[in-house]
Amino acid sequence: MSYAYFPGCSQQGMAAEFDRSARSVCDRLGIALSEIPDWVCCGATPAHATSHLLSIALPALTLAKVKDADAVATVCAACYSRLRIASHELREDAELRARVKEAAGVECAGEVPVRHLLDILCNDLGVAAIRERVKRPLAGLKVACYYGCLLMRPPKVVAFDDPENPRVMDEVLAAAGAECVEWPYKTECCGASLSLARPDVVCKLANDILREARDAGAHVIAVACPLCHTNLDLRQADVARQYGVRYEMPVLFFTQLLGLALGVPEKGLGLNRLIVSPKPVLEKLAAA
Amino acid sequence: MMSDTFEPKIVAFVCNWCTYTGADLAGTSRMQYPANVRIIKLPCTGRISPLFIMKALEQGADGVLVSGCHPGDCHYTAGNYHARRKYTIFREMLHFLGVEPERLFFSWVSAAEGRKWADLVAEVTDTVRRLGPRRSAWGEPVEGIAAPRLSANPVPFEAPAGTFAAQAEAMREKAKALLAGGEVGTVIGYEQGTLPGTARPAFVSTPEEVDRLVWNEHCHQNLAVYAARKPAKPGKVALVVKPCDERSLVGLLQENRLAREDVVLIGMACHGVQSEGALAPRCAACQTRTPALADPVIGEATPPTATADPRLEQIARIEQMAPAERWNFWQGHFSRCLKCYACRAACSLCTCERCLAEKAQPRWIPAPPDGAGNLSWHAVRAWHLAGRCVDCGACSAACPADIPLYLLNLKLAQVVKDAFDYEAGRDPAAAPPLTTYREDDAQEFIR
Amino acid sequence: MKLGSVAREKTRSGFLAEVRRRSGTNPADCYQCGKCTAGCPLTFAGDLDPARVMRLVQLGQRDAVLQSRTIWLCASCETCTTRCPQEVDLASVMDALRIMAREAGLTQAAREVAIANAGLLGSVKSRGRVHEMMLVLQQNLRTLHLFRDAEKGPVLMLKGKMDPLGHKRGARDQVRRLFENVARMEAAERAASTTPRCACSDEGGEA
Amino acid sequence: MARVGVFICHCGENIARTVDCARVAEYAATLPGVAHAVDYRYMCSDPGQRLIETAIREHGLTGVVVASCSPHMHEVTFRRTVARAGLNPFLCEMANIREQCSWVHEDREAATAKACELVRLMVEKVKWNTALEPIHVPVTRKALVIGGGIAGIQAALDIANGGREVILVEKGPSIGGHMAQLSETFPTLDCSQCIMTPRMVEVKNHPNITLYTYAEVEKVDGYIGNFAVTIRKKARCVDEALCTGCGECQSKCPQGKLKTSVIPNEFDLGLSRRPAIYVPFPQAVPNVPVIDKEHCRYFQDGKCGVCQKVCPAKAVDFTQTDQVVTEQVGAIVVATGYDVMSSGEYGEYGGGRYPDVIDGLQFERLLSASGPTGGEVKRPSDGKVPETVVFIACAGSRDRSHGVPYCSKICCMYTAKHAMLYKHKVHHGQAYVFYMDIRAGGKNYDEFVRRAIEEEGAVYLRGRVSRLYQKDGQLIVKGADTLSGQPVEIAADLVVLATAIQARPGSDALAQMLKVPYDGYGFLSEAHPKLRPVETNSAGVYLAGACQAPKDIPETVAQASAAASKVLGLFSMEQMEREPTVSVVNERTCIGCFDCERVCPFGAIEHREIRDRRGNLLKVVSHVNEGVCAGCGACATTCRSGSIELRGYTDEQVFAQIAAVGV
Repeated sequence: MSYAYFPGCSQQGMAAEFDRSARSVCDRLGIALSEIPDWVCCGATPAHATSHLLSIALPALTLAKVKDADAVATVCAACYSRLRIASHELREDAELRARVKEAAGVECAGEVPVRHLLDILCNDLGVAAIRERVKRPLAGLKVACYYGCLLMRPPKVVAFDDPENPRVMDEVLAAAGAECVEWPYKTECCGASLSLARPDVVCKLANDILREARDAGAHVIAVACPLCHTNLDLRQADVARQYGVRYEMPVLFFTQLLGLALGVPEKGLGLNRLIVSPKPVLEKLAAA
Repeated sequence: MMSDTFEPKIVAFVCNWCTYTGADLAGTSRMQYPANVRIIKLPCTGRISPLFIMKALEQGADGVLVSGCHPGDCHYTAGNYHARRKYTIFREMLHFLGVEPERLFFSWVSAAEGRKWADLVAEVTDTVRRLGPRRSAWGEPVEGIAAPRLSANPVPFEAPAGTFAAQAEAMREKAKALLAGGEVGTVIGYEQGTLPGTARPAFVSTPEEVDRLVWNEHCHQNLAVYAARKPAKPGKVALVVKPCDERSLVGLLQENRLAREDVVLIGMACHGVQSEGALAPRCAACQTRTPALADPVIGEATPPTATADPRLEQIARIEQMAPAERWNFWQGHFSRCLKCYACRAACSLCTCERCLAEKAQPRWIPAPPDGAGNLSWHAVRAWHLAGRCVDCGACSAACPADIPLYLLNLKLAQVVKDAFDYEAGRDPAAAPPLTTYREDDAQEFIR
Repeated sequence: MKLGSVAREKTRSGFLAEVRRRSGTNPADCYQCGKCTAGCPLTFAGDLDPARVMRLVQLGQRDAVLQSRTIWLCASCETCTTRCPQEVDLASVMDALRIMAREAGLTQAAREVAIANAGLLGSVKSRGRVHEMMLVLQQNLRTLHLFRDAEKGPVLMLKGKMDPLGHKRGARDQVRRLFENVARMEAAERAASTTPRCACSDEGGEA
Repeated sequence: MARVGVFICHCGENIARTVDCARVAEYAATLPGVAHAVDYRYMCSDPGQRLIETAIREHGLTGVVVASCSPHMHEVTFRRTVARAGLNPFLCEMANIREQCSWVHEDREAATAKACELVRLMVEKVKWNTALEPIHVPVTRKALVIGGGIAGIQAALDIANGGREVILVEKGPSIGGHMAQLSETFPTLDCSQCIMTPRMVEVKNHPNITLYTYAEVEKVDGYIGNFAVTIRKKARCVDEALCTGCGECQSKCPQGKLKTSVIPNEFDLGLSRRPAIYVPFPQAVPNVPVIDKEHCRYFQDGKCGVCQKVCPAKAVDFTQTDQVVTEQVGAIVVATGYDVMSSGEYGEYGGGRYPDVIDGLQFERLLSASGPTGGEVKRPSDGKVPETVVFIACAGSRDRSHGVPYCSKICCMYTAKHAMLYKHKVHHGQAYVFYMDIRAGGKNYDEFVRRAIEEEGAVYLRGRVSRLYQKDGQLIVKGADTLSGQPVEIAADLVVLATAIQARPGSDALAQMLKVPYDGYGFLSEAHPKLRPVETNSAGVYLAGACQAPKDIPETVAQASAAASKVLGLFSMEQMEREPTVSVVNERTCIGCFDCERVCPFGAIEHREIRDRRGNLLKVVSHVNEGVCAGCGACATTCRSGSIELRGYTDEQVFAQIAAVGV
């Protein structure tokens, strides 16, 4: 399988460690990613809240650049959702295809499937293959896998797992030796698209998620979306201010955790870039 | 009715349970409507054969109305669903033949819809009155309108070098083996025709005779026509088939004309066949080049090309004609018909022992080979192949009068595909489209 | 909103039809079970709960809906769409309402969201990709929250998360043309749909 | 040569006002083949009818056309009239010159001209009419009832009490159905088993009822009055004749030890365990155990055999095999009932992962005195008495996205009952009910729901629940109350889902066997939704209870009695008479493509083999079973070779009418 890789804007800035760790992990696992040349932003929520045509035409511009790949691979849940929805609508709707052609100046029939890295890990590679390559199992580490909203919703178009109780990330990290806790907020929304405009609102949602993860006994939260990550990691200070609770809960990209288990050097994972440092937890684990 | 205005005669076929009762209700409610409609009552729309519509037109009706129970309300559960499918196709066929579609009306009128019935009759009468009398009798051309002609653009045919000879050799070997094996008594294939550049069906029953068999671009006949006939020699029949001929077999299997194990199929991977020096038009856009049912498949097929089917262009041109032109186009062709029934004899799916054309009591099709008789015959022939014709072209090839029968067949195949998403001769397990229905079949034409 | 009055029928059905056309889902399918309200993570923050938004759409209360804060606070998490027993795509309805509100100039209820959306798209338009740091600065300037999240700046810089020069650009010319084309096409489509034709005519039967 | 008589009725002024009846009669007399034409003031009056009778005799008429009102009004009358004069009734036709002529036209000229034509159409038709004789079908006066729930029991008892024999077939080891599982019934709160058990015993003891439990209908051949039914009696491995029902075997079965048994008790819907040899519940009829071979040690590894050793009556017989019996019956009542959708269907309600999320039927068992908790409400996970219970209505119903789009009809009522009974058992407990609408149409039904709210303190919240999850031994329920426009969160100890009522799995296969249409959900279809609610389009097959649609007990019982009365009506004659207007196949020209069979909605087309004198098969052709054909004519239209005719509406008759329009 060959994958055309779409990193997404955040993975060049705030969440560069997501991109870095994803590449390292894929490298270790023998998944060949080739970055789509000159890709453009997926438009995220602002695009579809502003113009339906724009929200399809932007991803179409990128998708049209994909040549000779079996699938488009994404890491960010939001990019995944936008690209996948665009490709789905382009496939279904000939009239939309024509309008997109007029707007974007490119033809795109949405033929190359858009996939999320978790889907690829679980369904193309398989957890058994991951388990074989684990060098430093994450034994004793309790992880709350947080999928967020866009990875599985709307299920008719994007889901590659049970939308109410997804298991893919749990299975991948279990293969890495971690203990994934059962907790109820796997797919609750963190409000990330409002992060810029309404930090107050977002803080409440982040607090709920952090609380539930802590109550379920998790040492860390694993995420698959840079927006979720910013919200849960960076906003812990605001949560402490607004709700008086200090969680000190490290929030890691699932690729970082998987990378640790596969023996990727820390530099290749960007652990130092996290606001709430995972060091204490990881050290305690290593000592145990 | 003694006034000077044209008073049309309109025949209404209605079901007993809904529309007839609805018309009674219009009466008990004393709703007034024009006196031009003559109701013929039948138990159910399922009993209202589309051929009744044709019969009414043949007998001079100016307009025809068919009405029954709303979907879901049929007294017999599903009669109206089956009828709806039949009307969908038949209406398109009459339209294609040049009958003005404005003269045909289809509706659902329930027993409670007296008002709808009264309004419907008023509207139908008014519409037909405005159209005026039919411009010609059934099977007669409209005066003063030319009969347009169509030209075809032949697609050149290039036979791939060497492939035919190798295939022919393998086919003969297989035929010999089958005959030697004893189970097969007759192999039906092709042999060199009387004229150069032709081939004709050959029946061989000994391994020695097999050397007569040929395989080349002239083997256009559909040998499936012999599949359902009782062989003269004991033992099974083995047929040399192209992938398109196989579709006939699928039809025959669906209609219980034979069982798959009754016949051995020697499948020939196809490169297209020739007709009048060019690629046969039906081969131009053919996508099925490799037999699917056959026991052995001999050779490798030439991959399908992206050529458009030239006949679709012809159909489009007919559809662009005005109704009277279309009518005259067909009358022009049908006027040459000799009623020789070669089209029927060549058709692999015309398997009735007694054709409706020969039914004397009552007479469905006027016997003489004149305008009315010819038109009715060709309409019935096409109608009976709707949803069944596999586009083998045998009828047109057999016609001594060069009537382009394939156009009518192909048009109806298109209608069936568009309306019911069904292609004849593809799936032996599929229910033929006129023997089944979906509750949500389209019904825009029914008011 | 005038309580106790359903919008005049033509206005009501016209609005309903427009929302239906733009969202690709039929608001009339909503039977007010409230499952969206129950599951919406942002019900607490909005002025109308999602089921109420749907109800007002059904009643043709155009102004009340387009001026509500809720449509801007929707995070597009699709929980409602996923669980709706009537298969109403509420998230698309919210998108359609935001677009309609923006066109009507009714974004006062949640100015900061509209600004954030415009900011991100502006960044995409000029660079082909988002520049996060610029986005934060712009947002604070435009909403006059000059020092919001200011304390995070140094931390982020330290962690290498905010790099003023870091972001690459992608296919700028193509993207700029795309934005222009979309604007032109949508203006033309709007003009075509507001000519004398009754707004409800594309749906038929409602008027 | 035809000799047709035409009789024009004035209907007082009703026809004569706009139609010149005398002129119509004059015109009719000129038509070829008309031997006599006359008009009269009231043709349906005694003197009018006598006029027809006399004319038939005097003129030797071979056909009669009465031009008057609609045939729906008086066709029967005039057919009887001609029959009295010795003419076959099917040689009489009516021209409708009142409802479809005089009443809808004002112009006397136009109306008279049309009346003339309508008469002409019918004269031409009647010339082609032939004498038809009613079809007589013998009736086997014995009924089969499929399903031993309350519907089947009621139907069987009613038929048996009407003096006819009944075979009652039940799939499970005991009759009783879902009603035997219920605690108390709405709206009267009478104990379900108390009213059910006497009926079950009556079935067992009734001389006219043959009861086959642990048996299934395998095949149905034939048609109304003459069905041949094949029934498989599965091997119980316990001899019904010898067993005394002492219960020794169950109590000694090593698989049934209270602590160790792993076999879920179906009757308690998995809330308790049972032995491998068992009677499903104490009041079971018959009170004879059955061996569950999948879990029996003897059948699994050949060891054990304890039950056989302890049985004092020597009734346990491991060698017993299935028995197949064939029964002849004249009518069939289908009463196969319903199932509830599993509470695990909803991912957002835990997808079956939470033991304390149960369905309504399971809650019935928790409430029942004979249930796994002895009637104390204790939750499955830890046996704790729940202090907060959330009931969720419409869990799967009215949900086209995740469940079924229809309303399950009974949930509103049983949920109110559940809330009430819970309160009766746990006085300090609180019940919350999430609902969308309350559908409580029925005698004393709404009062019942109001009582639950007003007197029993159940809190009704109008809204659906979005999701629920487990936390700290409780279930966090996130719902909404749309009346106040806000989300609601409740920490509950137990959640009861009123899951959708569904057709029994396999009901579609049974329907196909019986040739009864069914809907997209597997519910069997009645012949007419209003006027023929217990009949089906398959003559002789009747419906009772929830196999047709979700129903409560009173409705089910009413329909069962209605089905029984239909059966008894059919059985009141030794022979059944059917209209002779059915299809007939010309076997000479039929080629056996069986397209007719595909379009026949009644399964009336049979295959008939045509053989020569030596017995060689020549061909297989269609044959119409006159007992089954309803006379719609779809087959005749579909037959390409014109080999099928519908009597009374033959091609000749239609052609004659079409030709008569064109004149």
